[in-house]
Amino acid sequence: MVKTALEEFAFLIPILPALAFVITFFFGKKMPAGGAIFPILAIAGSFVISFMITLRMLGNPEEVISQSHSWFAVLNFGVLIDPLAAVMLSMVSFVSLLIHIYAVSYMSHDPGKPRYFAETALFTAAMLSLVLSDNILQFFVSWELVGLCSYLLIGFWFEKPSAAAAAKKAFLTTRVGDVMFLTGIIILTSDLLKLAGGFQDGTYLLRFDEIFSYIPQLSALQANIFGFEISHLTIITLLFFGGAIGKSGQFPLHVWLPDAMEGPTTVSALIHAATMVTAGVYLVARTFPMFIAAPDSLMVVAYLGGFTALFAGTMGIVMNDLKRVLAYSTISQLGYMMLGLGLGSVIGLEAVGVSIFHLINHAFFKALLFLCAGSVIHAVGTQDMRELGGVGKVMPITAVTMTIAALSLAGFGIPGTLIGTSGFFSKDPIIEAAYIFGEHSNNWIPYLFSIAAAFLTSAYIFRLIFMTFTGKPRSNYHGHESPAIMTVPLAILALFALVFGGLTRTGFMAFLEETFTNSFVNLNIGNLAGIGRNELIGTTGNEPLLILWLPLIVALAGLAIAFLIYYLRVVKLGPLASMKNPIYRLLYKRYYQHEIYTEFLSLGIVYGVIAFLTQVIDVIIDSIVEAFGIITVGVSEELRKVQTGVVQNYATAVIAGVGLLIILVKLIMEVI
Amino acid sequence: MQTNRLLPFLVSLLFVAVVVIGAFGTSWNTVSELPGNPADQSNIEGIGMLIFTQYAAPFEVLSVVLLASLIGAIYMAKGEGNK
Amino acid sequence: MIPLVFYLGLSALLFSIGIYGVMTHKNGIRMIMCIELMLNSANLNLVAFSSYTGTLNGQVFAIFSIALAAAEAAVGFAIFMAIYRMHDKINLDELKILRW
Amino acid sequence: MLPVASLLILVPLIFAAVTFLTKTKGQAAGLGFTGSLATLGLAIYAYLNFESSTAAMQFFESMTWIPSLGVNYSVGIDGISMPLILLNAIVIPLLILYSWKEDRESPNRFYGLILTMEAAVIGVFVALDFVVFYIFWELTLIPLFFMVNIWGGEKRAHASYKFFIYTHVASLIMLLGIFGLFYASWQQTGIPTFGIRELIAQFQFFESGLLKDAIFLSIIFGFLAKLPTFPFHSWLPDAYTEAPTAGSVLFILLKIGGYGLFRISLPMLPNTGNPELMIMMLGMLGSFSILYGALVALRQKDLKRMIAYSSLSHMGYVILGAAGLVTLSVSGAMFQQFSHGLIMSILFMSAGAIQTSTGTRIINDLGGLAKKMPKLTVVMMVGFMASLGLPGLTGFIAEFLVLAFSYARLPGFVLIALLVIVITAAYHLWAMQRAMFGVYNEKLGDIRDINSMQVFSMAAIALLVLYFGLNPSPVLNMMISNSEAIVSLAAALGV
Repeated sequence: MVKTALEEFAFLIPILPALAFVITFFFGKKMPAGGAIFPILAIAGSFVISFMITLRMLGNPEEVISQSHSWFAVLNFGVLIDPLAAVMLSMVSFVSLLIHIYAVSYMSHDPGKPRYFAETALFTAAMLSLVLSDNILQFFVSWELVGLCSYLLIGFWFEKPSAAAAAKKAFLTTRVGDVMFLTGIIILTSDLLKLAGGFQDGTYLLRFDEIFSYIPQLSALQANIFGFEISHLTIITLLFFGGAIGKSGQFPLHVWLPDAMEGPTTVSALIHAATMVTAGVYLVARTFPMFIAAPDSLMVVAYLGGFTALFAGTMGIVMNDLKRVLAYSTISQLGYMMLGLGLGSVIGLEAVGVSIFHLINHAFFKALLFLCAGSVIHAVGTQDMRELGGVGKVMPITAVTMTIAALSLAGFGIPGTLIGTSGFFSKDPIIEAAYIFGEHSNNWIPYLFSIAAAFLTSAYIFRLIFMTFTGKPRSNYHGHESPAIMTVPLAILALFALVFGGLTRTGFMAFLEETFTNSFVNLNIGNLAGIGRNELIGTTGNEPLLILWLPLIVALAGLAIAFLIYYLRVVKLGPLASMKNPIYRLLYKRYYQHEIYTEFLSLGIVYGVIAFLTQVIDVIIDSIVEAFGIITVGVSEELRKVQTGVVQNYATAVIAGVGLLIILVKLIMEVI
Repeated sequence: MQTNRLLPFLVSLLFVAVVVIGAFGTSWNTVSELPGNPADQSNIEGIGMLIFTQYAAPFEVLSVVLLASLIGAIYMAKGEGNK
Repeated sequence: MIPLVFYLGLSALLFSIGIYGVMTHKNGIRMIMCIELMLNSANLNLVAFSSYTGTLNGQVFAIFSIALAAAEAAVGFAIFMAIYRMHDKINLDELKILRW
Repeated sequence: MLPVASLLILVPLIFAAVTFLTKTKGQAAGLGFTGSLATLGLAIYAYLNFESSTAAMQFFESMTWIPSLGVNYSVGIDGISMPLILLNAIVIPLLILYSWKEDRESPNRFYGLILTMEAAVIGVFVALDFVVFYIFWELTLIPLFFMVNIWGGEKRAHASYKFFIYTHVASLIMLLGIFGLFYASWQQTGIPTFGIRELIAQFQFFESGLLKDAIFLSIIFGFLAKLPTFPFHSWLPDAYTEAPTAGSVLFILLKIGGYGLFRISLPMLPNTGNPELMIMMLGMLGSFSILYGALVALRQKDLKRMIAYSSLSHMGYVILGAAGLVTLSVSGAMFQQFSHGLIMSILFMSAGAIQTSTGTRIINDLGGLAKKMPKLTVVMMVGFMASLGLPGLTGFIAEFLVLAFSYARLPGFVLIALLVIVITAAYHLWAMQRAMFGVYNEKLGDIRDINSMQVFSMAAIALLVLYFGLNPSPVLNMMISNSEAIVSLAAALGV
């Protein structure tokens, strides 16, 4: 009985926050705290349903919830809750709930509260709908909606020109990825139609089970691009990954994420750390069977993920803005998740396990980091680390929770035991998998990326901690500890960041590996890997001791360096960290991305050259049309002068005409 | 406007050439002999008969036209100045 | 007997002279004279055809036409007198009040 | 059953005639509103009695008019025309509400012309005889011409003449094509007829491929210029920009070009001498219009002109979808017409409201309007988002259907259109950022938000955009059954 009841409530998970959006948007102004109570209650409801479904599914992972309804034409909308979706749903609704509670206090002085809560409620609804969609189109629809909410919330303080610009940049940059995603969907649709031989009654074209059942045929379709024979499946998956790159801030479409910090900090925590940016990872995990069956796709994912992890870390280490450091950290960690998925070409389905595990843990500790940063900003009023310092004394709870989050992010823990932060249990498997990958294919680049990034992670996050919380204040500020409504969510998240990983590590991954073998889809990942020419080998856990300890060692090294420079201040950076140093300048200027993307590509090439030329063409076309008019008028202007009004001229014309006409008639008669 | 006489001249020449060539190139269906009484060449009587019998109506109309034009001409030529 | 064509040729010549006059002269009186010439060339044709076909109808027409020419000339001269009184000239190409 | 098709023409026409005779603004607006409401009632009645699952002609009426030439007054409604009739019937009452509080000269003519326009456009949609079709087709020119010419902006005279002459010439070329069709069929069958369906059916039996191509091309030229499409669009930016707000919306509701494409050109296309070439031509025009409109819109300084070019860009989807010639792509193209009518109405109403409040439409002279005009900002945001193809709103459904299902036949052109999506987003958001967000431009003085009538009418359209974006089936289903009929014709010929 309980089972059926639960299933019937599954559709409520996204609907409740959507209703809250409507209520808060229209009536929030007249309610206390901007109507925050509706989103909180609604999301709490979603969380309860998701959590109960997850609990039940833990016992029986094969029984997934799947409901589909026709939407339009051959497309459908529906609910699919399998292990992957279940953990994501629980995490999203849980983190969202905490952040909403936190925001009641954080946003209390802002006149735009109703709008804020309405938009975050809409965001939560869209994100939940994304997670539980059972077809790629609904996935895309929700994907775009979360992008819209991200746009609206980054531009929440729209009177600030920088916020409006950042919102636009975020939307457009992710839009580039979205177009790739859409292109992938369109090619997929077209191929599926071809393979299925038209529309079949009773099946929904873009539902995941339908897509997965055509993987072998899709893989067999070959396209010829510039002389290379490429499988359609590879094209489609790479286009999907293009969408993921945009949404999850992977190189080279990561530029929007640091700018997105213009929004309220709670938004950064919710959207740009815990949930929306992980949608790209979720997309790759969701379509993992396609990726693993597509030759070379996972390779691209692994390389790009690993590179992003390192690349973002190098920029994170020189930023002076509290939130920007965290933003680069997010990009870097998302890179880890992508790397983890990419390693699926060797470790198979386990990749989904480790990657999503890291996603969940990251959500906890990164949301916590942002909320702590928000707490500091809320209390102190600045987010420039150079002006902070010594905040730990006035805000002890914030300092402690943030340190826990930092430890979790840097991945501190003792290998081989069950002692460790959450981040340790999810990040280390990824690094270890990269090692196995290197061992297997003799390609050590992903491993080197990941270990170097681990060092940088530790260095930048402890730089942040030391610069913010220790030492003496470097400016005049009046800090105070945040109220309980803010610190309680911090404490809860800190608890999760500390112990969630250790408590669930084995069960979690095993649970997730059931994602593709259940009542909805039943796939043999090994066969699919064979199609993609990927050779799967054993799992993690039996690496050399040094490899197990190396991540911890580099993390400690990072901590030590940060400690020496920013706590003890025994090492003076001096000329190293000045604009005279070209490397520092390169990093500080963020590899001149703004110059390349915004000024050169967008404004220069597209706006300045291409659009300008088109406008010139437009003027030419218009001139041609206008020329018809001008010529007609001009000719008439001349022709009307023939009507001189002088009778003699007419007479001349008449007589000449008669004469010529007679000759003409005569000639014609002759010819005939 | 003495300058512009060439064109009218050419046009007149063209016209006369066309008409004359046309007239000469046509075989006219004429009677071989001029009719009538060789002694009395006059045909006034015949014309008078025609005007007052067959063409009586046009003749009346013509008289009205003449009268009207006469009145009009006198009126216009007289002008308003000298009453 | 003189062939008909000669009458026609003469008439055409007269007509052309009339036309040439209409085309070249700007003076209204001269133009009316030239128009009379053209009318008379037509009369000549009428009479000629009348004689050579043996019917009198053409000659009747010629008489009518002469009468009408008189009326036309009377009206024409009257108009010119009116114009002359208004503008002090009867050079037709300089009268533009009805022109575009 | 009521003779709905005829009443849909007659009712607005009669109300228009009476409205012309009124003296005061209150009477004129009131009568205009009543008339459009009556039309809306009729349209809803027709919709409720409409059978969506068939492509057959419904509410069919026919009367002999000129027997010797085979001209009949015959009208009817099917799945191609029903959504467009609904679109007109819904938006026009809202348009009248929107302009309720505006003061202008000779309101009787203003509202009379709006109703005349409604009658003419619906007349085109229901006509089943080429003579009736052409009469209403040309009748649409008259209200629009006066709309621009009397109440337009600074360059209204130039814009109105340009629009009138350009589209009129195109219509004349179309008329030549119609005559060609008529005579060729008359010669072949010996029976004169101007019936649209009869002539299209006879078209396939014509022997000369050249003749078929000539007829097809001249007829479709009229439609393409009216739609409009690149490169026959140059009347559009001037006319849309110079027209008063109501005029711009009427231009948007003038969906007769696309309608003709589906009703007349597409069924003829498979029988032309070289259908593949025609499809390529249409696909190229479509994707180029999309690309071209977006790129030019990116550089516009005038908000209304930007919207006009974005309209051109959106119309490209109609042609691209039609050229796709698959059931769902053609339905998507039809849906794009419907969706475009709704979305662009919001955008032009917003631009009009901004101009009335601030006195300017130059984007860079605006700034921070969201602070002073929050209501407008919300509705405008919905319009902009729908226009840039955000899922959940109608624009996305149409674009997705067109792109996804045209891909099989025209992959290259679809890829071009896909690239444009980013540019489309760019110019919309950029305009939004500069005009609505940022610091309020104090030079604009103290401005007022839109009035409650305007809020109501714009919000109603925005809700429709949302509703049909979430649940397109009510209108999409009737389009699908008709597109199926069109496409099966093509499929039978192996195109």
